[in-house]
Amino acid sequence: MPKCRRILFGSVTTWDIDMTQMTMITAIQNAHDVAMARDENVVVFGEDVGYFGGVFRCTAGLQQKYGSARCFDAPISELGIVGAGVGMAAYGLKPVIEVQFADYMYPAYDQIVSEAARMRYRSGGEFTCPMVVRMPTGGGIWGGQTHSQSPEALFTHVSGLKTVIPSNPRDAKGLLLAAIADPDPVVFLEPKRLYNGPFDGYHDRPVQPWKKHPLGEVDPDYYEIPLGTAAVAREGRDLSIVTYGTMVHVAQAAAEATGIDAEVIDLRTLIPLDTETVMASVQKTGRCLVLHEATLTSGFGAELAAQIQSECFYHLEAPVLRVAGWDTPYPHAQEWAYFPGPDRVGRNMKKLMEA
Amino acid sequence: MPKCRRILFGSVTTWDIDMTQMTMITAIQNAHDVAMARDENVVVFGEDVGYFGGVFRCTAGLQQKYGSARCFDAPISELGIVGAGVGMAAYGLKPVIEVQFADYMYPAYDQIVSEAARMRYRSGGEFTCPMVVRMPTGGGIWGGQTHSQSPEALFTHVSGLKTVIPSNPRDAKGLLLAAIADPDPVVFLEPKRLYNGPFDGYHDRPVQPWKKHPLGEVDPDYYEIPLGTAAVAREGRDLSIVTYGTMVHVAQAAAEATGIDAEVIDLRTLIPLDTETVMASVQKTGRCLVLHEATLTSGFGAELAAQIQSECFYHLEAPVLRVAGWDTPYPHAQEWAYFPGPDRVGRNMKKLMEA
Amino acid sequence: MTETPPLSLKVPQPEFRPGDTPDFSGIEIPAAGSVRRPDVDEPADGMRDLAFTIIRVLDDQGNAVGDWADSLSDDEIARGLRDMMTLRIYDSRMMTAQRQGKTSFYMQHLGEEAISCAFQRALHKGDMNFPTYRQAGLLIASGYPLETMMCQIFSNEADPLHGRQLPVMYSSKDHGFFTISGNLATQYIQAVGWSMASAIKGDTKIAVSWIGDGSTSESDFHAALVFASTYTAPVVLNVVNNQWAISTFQGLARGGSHTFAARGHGFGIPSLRVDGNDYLAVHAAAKWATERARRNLGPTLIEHVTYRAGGHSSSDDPSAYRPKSESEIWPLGDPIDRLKTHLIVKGLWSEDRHKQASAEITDMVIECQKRAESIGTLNSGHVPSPRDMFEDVYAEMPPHLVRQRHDVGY
Amino acid sequence: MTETPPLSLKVPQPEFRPGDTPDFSGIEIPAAGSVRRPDVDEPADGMRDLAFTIIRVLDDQGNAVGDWADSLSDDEIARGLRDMMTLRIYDSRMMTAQRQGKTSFYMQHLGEEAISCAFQRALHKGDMNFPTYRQAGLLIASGYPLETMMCQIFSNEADPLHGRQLPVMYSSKDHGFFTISGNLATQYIQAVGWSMASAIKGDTKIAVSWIGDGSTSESDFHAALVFASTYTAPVVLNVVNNQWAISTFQGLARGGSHTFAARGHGFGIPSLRVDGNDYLAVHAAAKWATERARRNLGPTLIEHVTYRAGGHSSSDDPSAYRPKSESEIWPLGDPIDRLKTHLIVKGLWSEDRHKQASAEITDMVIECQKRAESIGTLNSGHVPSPRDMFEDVYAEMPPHLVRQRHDVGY
Ligand SMILES: Cc1ncc(C[n+]2csc(CCOP(=O)(O)OP(=O)(O)O)c2C)c(N)n1
Ligand SMILES: Cc1ncc(C[n+]2csc(CCOP(=O)(O)OP(=O)(O)O)c2C)c(N)n1
Ligand SMILES: [Mg+2]
Ligand SMILES: [Mg+2]
Repeated sequence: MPKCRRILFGSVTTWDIDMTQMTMITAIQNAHDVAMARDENVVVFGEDVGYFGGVFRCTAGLQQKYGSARCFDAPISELGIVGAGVGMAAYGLKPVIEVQFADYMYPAYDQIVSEAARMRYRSGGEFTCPMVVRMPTGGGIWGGQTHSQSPEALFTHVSGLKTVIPSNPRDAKGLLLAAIADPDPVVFLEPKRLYNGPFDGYHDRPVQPWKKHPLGEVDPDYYEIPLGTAAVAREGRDLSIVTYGTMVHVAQAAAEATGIDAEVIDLRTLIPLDTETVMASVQKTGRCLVLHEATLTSGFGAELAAQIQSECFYHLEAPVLRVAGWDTPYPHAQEWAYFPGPDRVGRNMKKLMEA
Repeated sequence: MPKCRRILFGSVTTWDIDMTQMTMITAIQNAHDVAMARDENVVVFGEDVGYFGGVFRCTAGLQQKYGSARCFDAPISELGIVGAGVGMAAYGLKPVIEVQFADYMYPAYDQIVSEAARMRYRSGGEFTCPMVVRMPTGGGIWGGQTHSQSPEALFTHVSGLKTVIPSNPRDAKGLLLAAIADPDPVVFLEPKRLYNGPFDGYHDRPVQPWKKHPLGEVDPDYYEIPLGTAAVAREGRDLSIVTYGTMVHVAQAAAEATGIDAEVIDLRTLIPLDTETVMASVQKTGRCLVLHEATLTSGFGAELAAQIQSECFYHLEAPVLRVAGWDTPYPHAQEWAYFPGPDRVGRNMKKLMEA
Repeated sequence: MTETPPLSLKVPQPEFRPGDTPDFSGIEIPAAGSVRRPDVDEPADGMRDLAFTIIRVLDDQGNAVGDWADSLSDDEIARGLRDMMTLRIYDSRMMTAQRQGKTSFYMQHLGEEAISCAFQRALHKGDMNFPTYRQAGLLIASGYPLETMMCQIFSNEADPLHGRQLPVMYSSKDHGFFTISGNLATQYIQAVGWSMASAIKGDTKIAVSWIGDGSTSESDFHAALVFASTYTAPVVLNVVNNQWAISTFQGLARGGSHTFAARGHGFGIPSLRVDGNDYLAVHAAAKWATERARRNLGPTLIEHVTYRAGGHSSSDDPSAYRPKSESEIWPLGDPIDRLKTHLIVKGLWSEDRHKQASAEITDMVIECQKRAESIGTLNSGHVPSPRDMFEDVYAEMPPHLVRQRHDVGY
Repeated sequence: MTETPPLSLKVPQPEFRPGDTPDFSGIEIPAAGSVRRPDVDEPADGMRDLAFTIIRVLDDQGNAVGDWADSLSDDEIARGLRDMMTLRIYDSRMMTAQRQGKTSFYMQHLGEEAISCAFQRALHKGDMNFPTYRQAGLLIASGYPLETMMCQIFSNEADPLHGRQLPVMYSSKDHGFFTISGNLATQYIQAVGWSMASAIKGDTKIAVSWIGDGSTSESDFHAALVFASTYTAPVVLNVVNNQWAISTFQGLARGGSHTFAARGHGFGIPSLRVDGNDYLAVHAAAKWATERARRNLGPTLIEHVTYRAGGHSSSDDPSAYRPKSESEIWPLGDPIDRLKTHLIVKGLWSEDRHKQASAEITDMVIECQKRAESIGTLNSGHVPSPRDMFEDVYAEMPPHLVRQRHDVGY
């Protein structure tokens, strides 16, 4: 097992610990396991998550280990799953819920927006909703329009919610544990294209596994990465790419391909947003490309661009440029024309450097 | 009856016609009436809209005139109402549906997003969804968090939808008729605080009625205002206020109060957006304030700011400034501290002029 | 292919509209005491009939009769009468306060007082109600201070919800009263989840959920029945059928089923239909259903048959959509009158004592109101500070809200 | 307050898991021909029993017996067999094509062929199905070209959906097949709305809706039952109970009700339960229910009892959650075998003719596949242009999409 420093509550402590190589799936599964072992109020449920361990295997083995009262299958009702979760959270449990695909969260949207997000506020703090709603997000898996969506902006517009999107196994575990520990509802979006390996957007090249990737080395014990802290995935001086999820890898690939020395900011948490890290980078480079896979219009990139032009107005040498999924449903056969891959990103980086 | 030129399909023709004074409610009711009279495929339903004519009276008298097969009450299921509407639209009818408050659209969100908006695309144009979903929006009526929301950004992020918000009776009728004629699903948000009169945000001053307001003069016959065309509500040279709905009136009041010569753009349609009118104004004034009542973060103002900074970068003398509802639920007793009234808008206009 | 005649849309309509003379003689009302009381562990299949009748204890003379009688002592019954009287007087004061502009909005219980007042008396400390806006009797019967309720109505500085919520959207964890949502029906499935949590923890608390006839059409109702049925959840699922949902009559939500209780049969859930204007019947049914839940026998659905005698809310005028006299001729009578008669028949009460009690309660309510109003009303300006508007969005205020609050001057 | 014991959560589990030896002898299967056939205008109350039995026509010897027999001529039955054989062969070719990488995804019907193939034969031109992904038999039985279906599977340039949809999400207005949604259950209420539209217009078309056992838990199922019941909509509401929803067994969705057909009883909707592996029984039930709809008598709910013999989709391996032998010992047999035996018993068919037909159909399917593949497959690159990705978002392309398309180079 490789050795690495322990990341604890965001601060890096000095002692060495054993690291285990994990995929994003095993890291998430492990986060559940660790959380359930230390807190008996953590319960896990959703469609196919019990006996079978989830269609992506993120909850594999938990029912066998913790029993069917703490990890169980649910009827196919996203409304019911989240609604029951709200009630359980109000009781004092910590439900960690899986919505099978983010595309299927809409039936639960009312319970998330009108209930989970509003409970603390409307009850004057008397009732709360410490719940995590996990959902695989994003495309790149030939899933067509109902297995590829990135609905994060529909959560970031909702006061009372926190929204998290990890880009690698180590972050996925630490952020998920922080989300479970959080006293408020957290929407936890898992880029499904990253489940088994980093993905730089070159879909026609051989698939890379997490094995041997440094961020696939994960501390098997409990640790949190605090919500609201971005990471600098790549340091650079020419321009800043502000992004999250799968696109963190695409942005890095585009930087290599173009030779443009981009600084890549991995937001990790969209709400609360680490504006300091973002603004420091853009003020340093003077140019900013905002990148996400979700549909462009009213995507979270709009919020980022609005904030960045406001905070960095006097530093910007060109307008903030957004690169995103088109304003169409996610198509099946034209997936790679839809997906903002390294070529499209690279083209726009050049455009931005020339602006 | 006052006389006025007829607005027909956006172009202003020269003959004089009789105008009738209407409130936004009677203008909307009249639009339904005119549409039902000329097209027997138009059907109207929703909670309390049949016999009673709607809790805001926007469908009063329609059941009596057109029978209960064309205007009827529906069970309290927003999902059912919109879902049945999707089926009817696919059949060839033109459902015009009322969701009693925009705050109650969430149960129908899946049918709107995953179904109405996607039907044409996913069926290769074989099935379509020419449907209008009307909903009263916005606050200022002491309605608290579940009668005051402005969820427009949740629609503008959805490809396949059009989103419309009128600010006066004349537009309300013309836009609603255009929405009904449109071959695709349209979300039609009606600022409920404007139903009975224009509202400049001074809640402690006497209520103004539409009576005698020039935009309360409405052509009683059929006319459309094309979707995707903004209006210049007030011409000005100092700065541009890009806004819609209730805030159009607040922006004008703030211009009068501050003496800052603001140009006020009333978007009327958010998707498709009349970028030409917006950019022309900002390029002229060099300063832009984006204003809406909805929660700031990821609101439609983010999209506007992102586009404006991109298109007008070299014209802007200061960053685009957003003024909006706070990132909290809409409170009851603190309504006027939440509502972006003329004082807050004025304060920010001054800030923008000084930037 | 045989030719078929054209189809036509059937839209259910109430029998009577303004201008009509209503006549409820067609409604079948079983005699008090005529419906059997099954054992709580009887399988659902065997008691299907209980969803198509009306369980009644109080007969027309005021006697308590039949299997469902005798769930309460004389003292408890007297206290029940007092609870209902308090709720009615409280309602009428608050309606007036709303008309006087002291608050923005109010919703009353006129005619439905028995249901929430009686049900609460079958609950234990720790149980949780998931109410709608028309069950304030749960609070009153559990001893929640009237003055605090009024502070919520007035959105004043003593409002425990800090003025954030619309009037009547109370919340009290201590009194087993879950925070009311302005969105209909959402609480129904939450109650099921709450009760599942109790079962997961091996606790003994149960949940009680509430919904109106009209709101049973919402999706959350279905989710609740699915989850309650699948996990045998320790929850009581109440449907308050007060005949109206704003302007639409119950037939629009009920459709082709004869009753709302019948909805339970699709899920194998034992379902009772009870006279909601009969305090004793409601209490007996509540006791039966809560016992089922406590013994881990699973959910029960109860339809409470009543009539919404007042407007939907302070914004509503029901004379626009139903005959005024409907509430007067409603065949199940008035819950307060009926329980009063019962106590008189039993020799425990008299018209004079009733008048006196009414006056005393009125004084007490006025006293509370004075104190609440002295703290503030919505139109007096003594409302919570805008500073408070930014609290409780999250446990800890994130930077962007700190900035926004700063912008307001705090 | 009496002390009650701790509660505990009951989570339903299937009887058999991998490693167990399944045994279905506990399932009660009524004899073919034993269930009566009510008149179509009989009130729902009188036929409650039909939701708790199984309507069967074909007995173990292959005879068609009882009230529900004889809804089809000999020729029609032979055609039915051919439809089912075609679907099965088509499925197996497409599963293989998926494994060969010619497309991304596939879902088969193994064991469930009778349901969609038989139902379609009770429909008229103009009627509309609102299917799920497991009713391709509706298309086959209505004569939709196999080659076009394959073009959809391959997302090639002749795919009528322009490569936009996931494989198997067909759409054909002409063939009464509504565009399939990847979101479960949404179509269920749409079918009700579509049928209401027909009634509003005074037309004669009816709608037929489809849902899986697991998906009945979704909200749209409830909305559909509410609206169908309230407006007496001319729709048939089918539930295909194939025992599994990916890895969860039907008991998890069904909960305490004995059957899915029982769900209709909460709404006063006549509900049938039918042997879904019996082509003749499905057809007879479909005929009965569609006649009810055509005569404006309102909705019917039909539960089709069957077994999903294959994996959920090409991504699924069912041996992870159920015993492999379950499908073999499934007591309702194989629909193709059963109808074949019936035709043989009638002297209209033989093992040899069956083999020959099978070979002919295979040839025909291969012929279609060759033509479809010659146009293109997902991995061949002959897929619709990215240009097409921007079409049909709206009837007319708005300026922002024109700009975006331009960015892609068009
Ligand atoms: C989701 C949602 N839709 C609509 C409304 C508006 N609304 C408030 S009360 C009401 C009627 C409810 O009727 P019912 O369930 O019978 O309860 P009752 O008022 O009779 O007690 C409606 C339609 C709402 N609050 N929430
Ligand atoms: C709203 C939604 N939630 C979840 C899914 C994922 N999903 C696809 S099929 C399926 C199982 C459906 O089972 P059932 O309804 O029994 O149909 P069957 O596959 O057996 O035909 C699930 C959970 C989905 N497509 N849509
Ligand atoms: Mg009611
Ligand atoms: Mg199934």
